[in-house]
Amino acid sequence: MKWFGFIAVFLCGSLFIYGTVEFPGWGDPLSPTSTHVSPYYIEKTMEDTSVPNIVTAVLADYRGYDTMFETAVIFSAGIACLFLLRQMKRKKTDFRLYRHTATGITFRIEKGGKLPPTAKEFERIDGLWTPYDLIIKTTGRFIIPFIQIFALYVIAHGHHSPGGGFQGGVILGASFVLFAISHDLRSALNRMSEKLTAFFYTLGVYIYAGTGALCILLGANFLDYSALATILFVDPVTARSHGILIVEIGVGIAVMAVMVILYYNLVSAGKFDEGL
Amino acid sequence: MGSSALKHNSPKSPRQTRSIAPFLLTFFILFGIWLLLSGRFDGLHISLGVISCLIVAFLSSDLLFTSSETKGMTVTWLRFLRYIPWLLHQVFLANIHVLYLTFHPRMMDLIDPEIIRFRSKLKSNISLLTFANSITLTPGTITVYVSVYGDFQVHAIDKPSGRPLPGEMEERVGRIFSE
Amino acid sequence: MDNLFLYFGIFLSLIMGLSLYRALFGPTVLDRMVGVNAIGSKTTALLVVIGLLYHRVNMFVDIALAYAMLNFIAVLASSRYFQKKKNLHEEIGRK
Amino acid sequence: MNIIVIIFLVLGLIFFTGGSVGIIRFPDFYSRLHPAGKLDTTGLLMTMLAAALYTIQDFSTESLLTGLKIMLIVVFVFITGPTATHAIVDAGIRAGLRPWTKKEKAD
Repeated sequence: MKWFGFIAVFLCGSLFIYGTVEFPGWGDPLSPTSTHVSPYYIEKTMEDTSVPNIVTAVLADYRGYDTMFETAVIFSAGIACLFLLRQMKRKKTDFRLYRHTATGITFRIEKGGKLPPTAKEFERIDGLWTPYDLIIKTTGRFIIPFIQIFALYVIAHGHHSPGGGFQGGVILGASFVLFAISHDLRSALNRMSEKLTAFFYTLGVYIYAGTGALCILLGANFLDYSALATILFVDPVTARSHGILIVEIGVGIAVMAVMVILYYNLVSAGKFDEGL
Repeated sequence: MGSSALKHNSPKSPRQTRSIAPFLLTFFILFGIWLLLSGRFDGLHISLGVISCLIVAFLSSDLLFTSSETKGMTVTWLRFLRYIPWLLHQVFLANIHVLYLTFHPRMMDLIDPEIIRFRSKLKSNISLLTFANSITLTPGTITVYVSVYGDFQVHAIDKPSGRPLPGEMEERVGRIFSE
Repeated sequence: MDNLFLYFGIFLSLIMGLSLYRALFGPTVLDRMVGVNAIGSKTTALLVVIGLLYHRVNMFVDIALAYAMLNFIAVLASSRYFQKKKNLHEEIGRK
Repeated sequence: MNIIVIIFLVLGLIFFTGGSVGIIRFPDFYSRLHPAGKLDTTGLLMTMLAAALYTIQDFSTESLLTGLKIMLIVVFVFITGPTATHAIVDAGIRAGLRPWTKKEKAD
């Protein structure tokens, strides 16, 4: 069976390599891709949108419609994960677990029982195996704010550096995932609840599509950001660059929230009771 | 001992009241980082930076500082800066040692891994973290486990690596955080 | 100077191949993780060196920083995930 | 100046090579982490120092900021590297892997 797989992969790979023989040469200035629209993008991007990074301009302005549906795809990935994994009927456990943080001794308290009110050294835990690790917890505490500021920097500087909504959103989501790993799922849910996440990923798509719809209301085409000039009090070229920024923020929020909801669902198998 | 060591263990939930000092301090630190990252000083980017720093400070100021830790902060950080060159020197020595072991033809005879246990007299989380990470960075030792009371388990690659623990490093870390 | 950075990058990629051996054939999952972590820290250095080669360091530094952050979180998450596997030592015995 | 950059690059390369050879040669998982955790961190420090020095040679505000950003990577790795190493060790201990020792070998 192993050999069969190997042969199949080998054949497919050879077919792919055979297919690439017909491609135009790398960097060929006469190939169809570099004679049709690419010269327009390269020459006109700066005067059309005043964005130095051509990739960002193509992604969010010239091909903004594509990117809107990419965001919608990510949104639907989050929704699909929610529907497939989330267990809507929650089984209530009738006991709670508390652990003495120093020694690791765990108490199981049945329903109706109470810890003595002076017991500050106990923390509530989710499952018996929930690990406690001082080093990871403290490092996480110190690193998370800097990861978040870096993520917002990446979102805000999509015009000038390789970045933008998708990358920044992933890093921002990863910072929340790091919080959930270094502490536990319970405190992560306290900070970023499931409802808040749902609100955010809807908000992200809404910001993107709403910007496009606003352009229609102002009398231009869908996602033609130069119409925003009248609201933002700038000239149409700068308005296109600002429109790209607004759209990137929407993408960033959506991607962040979907990352977090995917983590929550996958890690607890939809039960929301225990994390990694 | 127990309650003082455990004071900062659980992060406060966002609903609890916060004082303004950690918020502002976080804001200014983050804004410095933002200026370093951004490198653009026009109005748009600066205002974006202020908004971002406010957002992050609102989200995470209780992670970076817990309120009792703000006193005597600058002195601690100055002492921490003085600790870094010594640590780098130790890290360099450690690397030479591990490099020597790696390329030694009879490496299997030289190494003798073992797990050492000892109890540190450091108390607060941040000093324990500094000590544990310093141990991991320096001669042939990796921190395996730390409890909140300062019980360490350290994996040492050979006998001479593990012998000087806790020793001088603990003294120096203790002096930084004045414990 | 550019040639030097080029040779450095090529040599670094070859070394990454050595770490890849541990990532592919490591007897336990955790050995693979050690290999992947080692590759990750070398990739951070390689990205900056590529930036020096293209004379666009200010761009590649951002990528390297993002990569270092995601690498750290990935290692942390996967180590937490494999803590649950209690039968790692049996995996060695089987080989 | 170029000579210093070259020295740092070569030193970084030596440390990186040591790390890679180490994780192949050492006998068990725990001892492999020693070269992986330490030598890679120092190799990164050396390489980044070389890159930062090379960047700030033609001095301007932008190149200075870029050099500082490169050093920011070093600071980040120096905080997170030991933590990642510790996380892997912790996973090994909790999963029940026993450290390799000489006595077991003799039996």
